[in-house]
Amino acid sequence: MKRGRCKRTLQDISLYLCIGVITLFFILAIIPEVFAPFPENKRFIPYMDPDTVHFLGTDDMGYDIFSLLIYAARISLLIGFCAGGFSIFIGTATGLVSGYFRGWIDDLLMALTDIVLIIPKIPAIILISAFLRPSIWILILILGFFSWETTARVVRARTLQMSTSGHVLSARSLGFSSYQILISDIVPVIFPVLLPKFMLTITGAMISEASLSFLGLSDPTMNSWGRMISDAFTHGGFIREMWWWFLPPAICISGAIISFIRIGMVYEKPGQETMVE
Amino acid sequence: MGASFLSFHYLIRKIFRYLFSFVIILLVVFLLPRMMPGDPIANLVGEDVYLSPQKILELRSAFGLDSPLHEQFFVYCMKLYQLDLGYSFHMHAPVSSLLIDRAAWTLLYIGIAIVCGIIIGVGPGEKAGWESEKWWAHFLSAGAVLISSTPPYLLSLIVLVIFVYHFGWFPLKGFYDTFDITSIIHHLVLPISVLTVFYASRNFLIMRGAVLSEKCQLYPQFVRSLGIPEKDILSGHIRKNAIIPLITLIALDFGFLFSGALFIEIVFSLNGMGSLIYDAILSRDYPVLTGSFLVISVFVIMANILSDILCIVLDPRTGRNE
Amino acid sequence: MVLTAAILACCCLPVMAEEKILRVATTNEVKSPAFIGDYTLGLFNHISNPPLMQMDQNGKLIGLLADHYEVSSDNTQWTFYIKENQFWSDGTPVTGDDVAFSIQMYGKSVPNAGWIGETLTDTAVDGNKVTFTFNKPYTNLALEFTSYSILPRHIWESVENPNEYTSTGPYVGAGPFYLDNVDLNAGKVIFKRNPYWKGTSPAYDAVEISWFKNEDAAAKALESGAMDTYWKYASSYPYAAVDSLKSSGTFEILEKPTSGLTFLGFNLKKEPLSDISFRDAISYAINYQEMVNIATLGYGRVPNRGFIPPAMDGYISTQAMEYNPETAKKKLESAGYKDSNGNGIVEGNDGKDIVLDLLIRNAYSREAELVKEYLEKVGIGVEIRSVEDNTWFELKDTYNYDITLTRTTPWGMLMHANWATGYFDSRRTGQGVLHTVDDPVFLELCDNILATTDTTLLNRYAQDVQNYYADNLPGIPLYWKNDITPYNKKITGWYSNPLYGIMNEFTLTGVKPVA
Amino acid sequence: MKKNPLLQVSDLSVTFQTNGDTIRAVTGFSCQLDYGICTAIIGESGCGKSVIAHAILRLLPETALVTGSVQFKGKDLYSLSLEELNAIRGRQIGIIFQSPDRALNPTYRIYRQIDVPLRNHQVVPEKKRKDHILTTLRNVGFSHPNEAARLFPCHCSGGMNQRAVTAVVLSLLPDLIIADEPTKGLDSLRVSDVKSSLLKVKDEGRTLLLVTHDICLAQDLSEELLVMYAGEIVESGKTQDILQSPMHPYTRGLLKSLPENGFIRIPGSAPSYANMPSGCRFQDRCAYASERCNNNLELLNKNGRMVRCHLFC
Repeated sequence: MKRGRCKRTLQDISLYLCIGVITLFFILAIIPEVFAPFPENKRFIPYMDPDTVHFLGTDDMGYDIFSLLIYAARISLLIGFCAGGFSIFIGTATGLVSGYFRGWIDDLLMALTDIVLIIPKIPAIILISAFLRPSIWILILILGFFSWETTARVVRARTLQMSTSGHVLSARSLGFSSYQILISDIVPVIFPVLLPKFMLTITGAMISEASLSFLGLSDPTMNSWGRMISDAFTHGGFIREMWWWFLPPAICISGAIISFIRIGMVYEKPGQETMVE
Repeated sequence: MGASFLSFHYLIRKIFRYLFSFVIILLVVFLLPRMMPGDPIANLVGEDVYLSPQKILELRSAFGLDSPLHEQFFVYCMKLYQLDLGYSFHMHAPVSSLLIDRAAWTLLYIGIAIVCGIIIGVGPGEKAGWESEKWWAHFLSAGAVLISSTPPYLLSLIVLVIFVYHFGWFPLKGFYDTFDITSIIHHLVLPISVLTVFYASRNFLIMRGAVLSEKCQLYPQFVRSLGIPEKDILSGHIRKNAIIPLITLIALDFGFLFSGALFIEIVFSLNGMGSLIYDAILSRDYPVLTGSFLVISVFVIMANILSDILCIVLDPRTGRNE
Repeated sequence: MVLTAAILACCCLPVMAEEKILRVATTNEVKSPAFIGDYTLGLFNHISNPPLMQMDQNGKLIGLLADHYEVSSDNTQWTFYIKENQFWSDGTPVTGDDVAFSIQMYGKSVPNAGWIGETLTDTAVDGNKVTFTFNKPYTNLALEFTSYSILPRHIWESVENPNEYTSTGPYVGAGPFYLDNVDLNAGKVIFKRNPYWKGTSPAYDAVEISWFKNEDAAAKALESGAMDTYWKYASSYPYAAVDSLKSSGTFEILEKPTSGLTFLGFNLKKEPLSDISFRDAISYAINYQEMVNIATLGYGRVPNRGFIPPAMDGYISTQAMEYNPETAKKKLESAGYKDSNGNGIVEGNDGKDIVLDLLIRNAYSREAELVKEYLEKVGIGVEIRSVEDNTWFELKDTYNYDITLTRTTPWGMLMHANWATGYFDSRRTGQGVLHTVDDPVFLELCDNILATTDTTLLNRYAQDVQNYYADNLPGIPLYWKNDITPYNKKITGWYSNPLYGIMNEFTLTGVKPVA
Repeated sequence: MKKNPLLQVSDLSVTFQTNGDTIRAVTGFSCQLDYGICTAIIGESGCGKSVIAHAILRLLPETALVTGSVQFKGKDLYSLSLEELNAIRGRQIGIIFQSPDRALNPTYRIYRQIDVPLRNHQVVPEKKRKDHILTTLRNVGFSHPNEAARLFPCHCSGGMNQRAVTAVVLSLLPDLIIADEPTKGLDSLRVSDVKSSLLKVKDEGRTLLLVTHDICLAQDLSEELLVMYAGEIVESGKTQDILQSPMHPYTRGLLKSLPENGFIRIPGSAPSYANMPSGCRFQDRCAYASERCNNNLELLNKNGRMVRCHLFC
């Protein structure tokens, strides 16, 4: 008996810890000035080692790495959340429509998802950022647009299952419009699938943003964790083994992503209730 | 009987859908590079060299870039018909031979990584799902979550700094120093292990999730009531149901096999397909870009069709409610 | 019998004796095994196939394959005298025919040598004397011929399209080493000793040039002793890695001022950039000392308005760049750019706020951040637009920007009418050139330089060019820098010239391990 | 020597430990099954009767705490090792699961689902196995067995799956068959099929434990009857006696709620398992409740009939 209780609290602790981490990052993103010891654009002597004044030393331009880390939270989270939300929105809409209406709409939308899956992402990003001014919203649009196909597939599968279930058929027989059925019947049931998917797309967006800045394709004025790491890579951070320059942003990215995944798993409780009847 | 006809019909519809998307992809893959700003001619020569205007015109006609886009597309499709992917002026070689050479190496290091990823990922994932209460199951899944939440290039950078820069156990670049097995192995151990760790942790998590959800179904309980021992329940009944979601993902891995792991190639200085495509993007090498994207798209579509067939064979429920 | 013994000796000799290899690290990547076609291989093949002329360490042109040259009075006829006693690596002697054939071949089939094909009318060979006649005068032909490697005619005449010819080697060469193997998968090019080389025999049996995809890996290869030296065309060893290299104790640093620099270019076709007083105000807004500290980590100095660094001959000292935000603001006001609506940004004569579109290539993001901060301090708005290289070339050529950051290379500075005129002359096209100045005074100055080879006249023109830059500021140099070339203390005899750094014949025959 | 009964359950109680509160699903259940007779357990859904079925074969998850003993042919199942238990499971005691659609493995054909347990227990030699399966399928009501054998569960209707599950259990020729809600969710035509197949099982002389809420089915098939309410036995005895003259108020209420007896509903609803009232658990729904009812009461023996109600002590 006792073992059951302690396992449960272990799971709860990890959940509360992750929620704590996410709220911390959000606070940093909203009001970085309060926490950052120095303003974002204040420069000191480059390549200083960590000391009491600069907890994480300074980078090649002399910026204080600790303050950069705090200011960078805003961009990374913003991109992660907006791109994740955008891609979930498209994915769910496509999945619902193609799963519910089936027929040629389903084929068309699924063919579209295949195409988006296969379109090579990097040239498309270069193409778009060359035509439009590369700003944070363009990046969010691009990242969002290139990650909704998995969501669409999952939502479509669930909608297909749902559309043959009893209460949907009965709703349809009572003359509810498809829109009402979709919103009131199918979406609430699909929501437990959406939450982990939403978290996964957020992490996917954060990872691709970091990777894009590694390739030097993201806008230099946006200071994100990914860009800090790629600056360390291109400006001697690795060669001088300044681990205090590239490890903290790496830990922040992984920490944020783990916390998002952990929160997404809140629904995924291996059900024991099959037996108690 | 009705069931087999239904899935056959379902498969045909799927194949039609893929053909339709292939035609669109052919168009997109042809237009995308050509719409990118920048002029491939300029990349032919160095940064400081002076190109007289009429020399540029001469080159444009040699490239076939002077005719309007639809004509170029028509010519491209005709040549494609005879499996001629065109000639790359930047790489001074026919595209097909370029792709074959680079694809061979990429197939080597990514192929091994995917296979190891399956071996290392699926087995333990299944066990971790089956005995999810054990401490090692928690430990392994926490590790897998940690790995799949770090950006790929970051993990390879950290591995590079520790094993190559700091300890110097592994060489810095290239597929080999001298073309022999020990040198190739010595060069490829690190990139392959980084990739394997990634594929394995993803397979582990998905397999664990699938076994967990299958474990709570009623049929394992019924089989247990028939006196079948626990391990036979896992291998005999749960595994076949749990493997289904993983099949589409592994099929996609094989599909994107040829796109190469760009980050691994940049960090470990390997010239596989990934860097071929990345260089072609930067130097606007249209024939190579279109050729490689086309090859990748064909492989992804074939992988999708294969995974659909496998799904129908393994799970009779697919296609039933189409 | 003797012949077989000789062959046996020469092929097994290197195997028996411990083969001494000189290893060079670089980040210039060879993309394809095309001897003529590949850009980077074109940089390396000077070792195996020496061009006619080369540059000595102070930038003066001296003979390489050719001993010396003569120019007709009207600068249309150039005669080169080929050195005696030079042999290809397959034993056949080097003759005038090889030179004539090579130059004609470049003219016919190599894109960037199109100008030879268009203007070369006649080539006469007389023993070791080769005379080229052009239909228009050239004054810097000797300089151009430092980059065209001379190829063996008896091998290349059968090649139908030399620019597209690819083979992983070996290639026949007349230099101290011949190109033995190009191995893309191993990421290296191997040169083997030329058995028929009559010059001072090199201390090494082979030279291996390995390229890395990123600078850190190259620097680490150097520190770990896997490589003996580092070479990158027209750029220095990464400044950030110098300290850790020195701490490794096995390396000395060769620091030489270079004519490669980073400058702020203006789109002179657009308001308010075309206004000299606006450009002059901007020149006072930039903190040059901080730019030197950050961009070159101190291996550089504050530039002068004359743009041309002391590393180039014909340099004259002009007024140094000065950082004084107050003067910049005053100059802006006096030029009519006032901040009437008080939002901290000055307005142009059209009344709207001046927000300059700073177009840069991705590699310049650090310098761009600094420039943006400096200009905003004096009231000029800046929007940074970072694009990858190819997009930058197109947007720059279509003047789709206000200001931009770009670099000059030693070779680029000598291009066209020398002294960086190639970058500004609006009549020239090319990837790295801005072609923004169409001021007739400047164009006429360029034509004069191109029309003469008289050195005293050229020096005067050099002064005129530098004074023109100082007065009109078509481009503001951010810093002058020194190129760092690390070399292994266990090896002596390094020789570096401004064009190709250590990659020259003196180094390859001169270097030897310290006893 | 008196042959010990086929199955002797004494004082079985099951409590579940789920996030914080403990659920006492079954308290103090005991019964005795003799060879060849059919016993039925009836009660509202959720009164813990299915838990008993699964508890007998130790199929409950780890979070369940089971006390009491289950003697099968003299051996206590809860002290057996897993290998010994597996030898009994299916081969000697078989449970016909409740929701057939979910009880069958979706990715195997019906033939294989029967074949795997057969091969595991070596019930029938290799060459005779195929027609043994086909005959079992015919017995449970499949008119064309070899066609049915090739079907997948998802291609069959609810009724066909029910018959398939029955076939899987019967093919192992177990001594004791526990049928868990065999008629749940089936239309009347299928119910009569189920009844006829269970009757056939009784004729073969196998012991049957019927867990159902369908009183008519219990009436037709079973000799012994146990009535359960909120995890406790409230009344047990001969089926015909109880149905003619129910003693416990809950049993009377149950019978009145039958369609032929006027469809009268019992007021109120079953108490929640988390906080069970002390004493008689039916008191707040019972018409004859008095303050006597809230002190504990054992099963009273009224000449062979057991009843747990203060009215009779």
